[in-house]
Amino acid sequence: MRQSIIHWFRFASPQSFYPLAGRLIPWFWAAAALFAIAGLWISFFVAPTDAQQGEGYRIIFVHVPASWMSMFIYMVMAFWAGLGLALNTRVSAMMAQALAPTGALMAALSLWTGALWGKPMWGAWWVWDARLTSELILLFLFLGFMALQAAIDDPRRADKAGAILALVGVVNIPIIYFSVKWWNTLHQGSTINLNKAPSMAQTMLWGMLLMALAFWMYSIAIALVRVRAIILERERHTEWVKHAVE
Amino acid sequence: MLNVSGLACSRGERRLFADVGFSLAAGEWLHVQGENGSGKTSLMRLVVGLSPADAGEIVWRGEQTPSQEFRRDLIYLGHHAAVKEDLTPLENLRLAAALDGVDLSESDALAALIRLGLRGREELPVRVLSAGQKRRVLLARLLTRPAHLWVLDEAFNALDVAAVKLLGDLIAGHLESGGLAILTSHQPLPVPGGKALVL
Amino acid sequence: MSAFLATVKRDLLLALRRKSEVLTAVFFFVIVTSLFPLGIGPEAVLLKKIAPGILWVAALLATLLGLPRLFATDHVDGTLEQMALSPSPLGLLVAGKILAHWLLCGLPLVLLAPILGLQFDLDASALGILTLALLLGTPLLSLIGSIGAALTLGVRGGGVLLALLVLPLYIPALIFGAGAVEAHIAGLDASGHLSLLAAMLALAVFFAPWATTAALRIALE
Amino acid sequence: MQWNSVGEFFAMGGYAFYVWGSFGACALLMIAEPFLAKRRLSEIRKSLIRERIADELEKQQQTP
Repeated sequence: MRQSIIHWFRFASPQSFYPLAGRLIPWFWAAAALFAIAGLWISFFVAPTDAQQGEGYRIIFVHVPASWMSMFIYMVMAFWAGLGLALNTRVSAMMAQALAPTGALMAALSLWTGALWGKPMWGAWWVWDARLTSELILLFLFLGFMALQAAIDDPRRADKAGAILALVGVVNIPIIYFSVKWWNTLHQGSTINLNKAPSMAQTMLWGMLLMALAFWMYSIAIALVRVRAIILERERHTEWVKHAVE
Repeated sequence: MLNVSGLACSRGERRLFADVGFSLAAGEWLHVQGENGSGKTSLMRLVVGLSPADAGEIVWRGEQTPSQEFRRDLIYLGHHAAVKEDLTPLENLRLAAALDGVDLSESDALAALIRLGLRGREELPVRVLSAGQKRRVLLARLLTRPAHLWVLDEAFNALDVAAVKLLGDLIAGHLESGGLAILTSHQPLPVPGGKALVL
Repeated sequence: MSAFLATVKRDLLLALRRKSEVLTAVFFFVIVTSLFPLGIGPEAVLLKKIAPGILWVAALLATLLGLPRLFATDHVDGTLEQMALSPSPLGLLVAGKILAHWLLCGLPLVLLAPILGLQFDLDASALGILTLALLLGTPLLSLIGSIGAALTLGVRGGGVLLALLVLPLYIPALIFGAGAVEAHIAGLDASGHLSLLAAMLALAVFFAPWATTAALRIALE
Repeated sequence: MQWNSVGEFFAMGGYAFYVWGSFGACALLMIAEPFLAKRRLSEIRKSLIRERIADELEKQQQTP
């Protein structure tokens, strides 16, 4: 037991994580590409036309995975940030920093695709639907996290402050979500719900699942690329970095 | 009583110092010397527990710091004025004591201010006082708050000859009664004895 | 406990010496709520409908106005450093400062709200619900805001950043606070909203001072 | 397979703008982001290599 703990902590040092990440990245890119090809095949050629919404419903094959990933990335980001705060492991804080832009991207994509879905279905680019509103707030939380980290010069202080913000955000996300949902039902908003709109056929579920996996693998790969850059930037004056680049 | 070992500190990417250690027993004081930017203030902030050290440990009465007990025994006066400009010296002193959970009577506070040569300025807002007088208001806390360890960063700056002598006497008296002190300065200090630590 | 009360006393005394800073937030609240009818028109039905939202958004922004100063002045003159090294737990002192902030920036809004509500043709019972909702909600705003104030302490462009960090977290308070009054006007029971607001307040009373303290210690490093 | 021709596929039953707007934005951003991240990585690498060359040049000049 003791041995394995030490084993894992070894990868928590930037020096050993940097080459490990480098070896893993191609695999995640490959997985992302494979899942994306399979997912796109199902979304365009296998999944049948929806009786009510015609071909427009195919947007869910990117909208839903982007929404899922944006929420999931916030959780993962908060987890790494919290771990960095509790155990003072440098790589976990860098991981949180590397995830934030991708999370913001996913939230933005979710909003964009949501708007493009909403226009033909509801006749408006934006409706104050509970999910879309929560997603907008989530985007603000990502932007706040990034802005706070960017505004603090000392990277260690930036990590810790960001971690507290991420943890406060995690406590608040469910409260925000339920409050927005409650507000939405109270004000009798849209009755069409984005996620369960078409009678969820088995093939659609598969398509969504494969696309979600593709987005997931993509997020891991891009976060690893970014964390490698962050490691080099922050550790540039250490001896090992000087030998790490040939 | 105070044992410091293996202390290391870096600011950003620059290593300020590494493997700094010293120990102080009752009645001893440490003179931390060094050029500008050598890390004197950083060392002080590490010792009192404001900043975390990269490595090393600070043990007070056999226990790791920072702890509530350590803070009870500690007075730290840094570069800042650490007084509220809108309050009078008397209010400053009494409120600072109340925040520390110390009950300070008005007469005791007045006595401390008079000892520091602030007679007649007790009721003026601190903002109208001179830099040296503001410093004296802060130094009055050394009299009103019982503490074993005094950590004074550049405490002799901005003081006139009389005040330098007064502070020297205060520190000497504190050491005689078994207290400890850590002082920084790049000039000789009017306090006898003392260990030296050059950064 | 005495250290807690001493902090409250200290911050109130300091505010008394600098009255203009406290009055700014109150004036802001009064002026913003009075501007809306001028911008929208004096239609009583419409004003009554949007009153809860406007009063709550104005209260939210007025609270935000005082937040950057919550720790900044103590940080600049070094008294915050002394608090962090005080034998009293920093969390207790922070809680005292938050309470003082609410007494100065929150309570005046609660007391003024019924008067300003008259401008929007709210009846007596609606005004009562509005006041009650603000009484539960404004401490929540101070508590959540203190976390943001501590995180942005001494940071470049702190004021704007503070708004970006804090406003998304204020949304539940806004929804339930304004919702309580709206529900009451619509003839529904407002107690659900109010109890949820109270539950969030209870949660924040426990966690916010703790998070603020952690953020302050980081800012002082 | 519900498409009879390539044109029909691209028309998306009249929803072409919305469907391709969504998928296109995703594709565009998810190609741009790795590109930007890779550039960040290669920039810091270049700067590190430059520094090492400077170190070596400095050493050469000191020991002629």
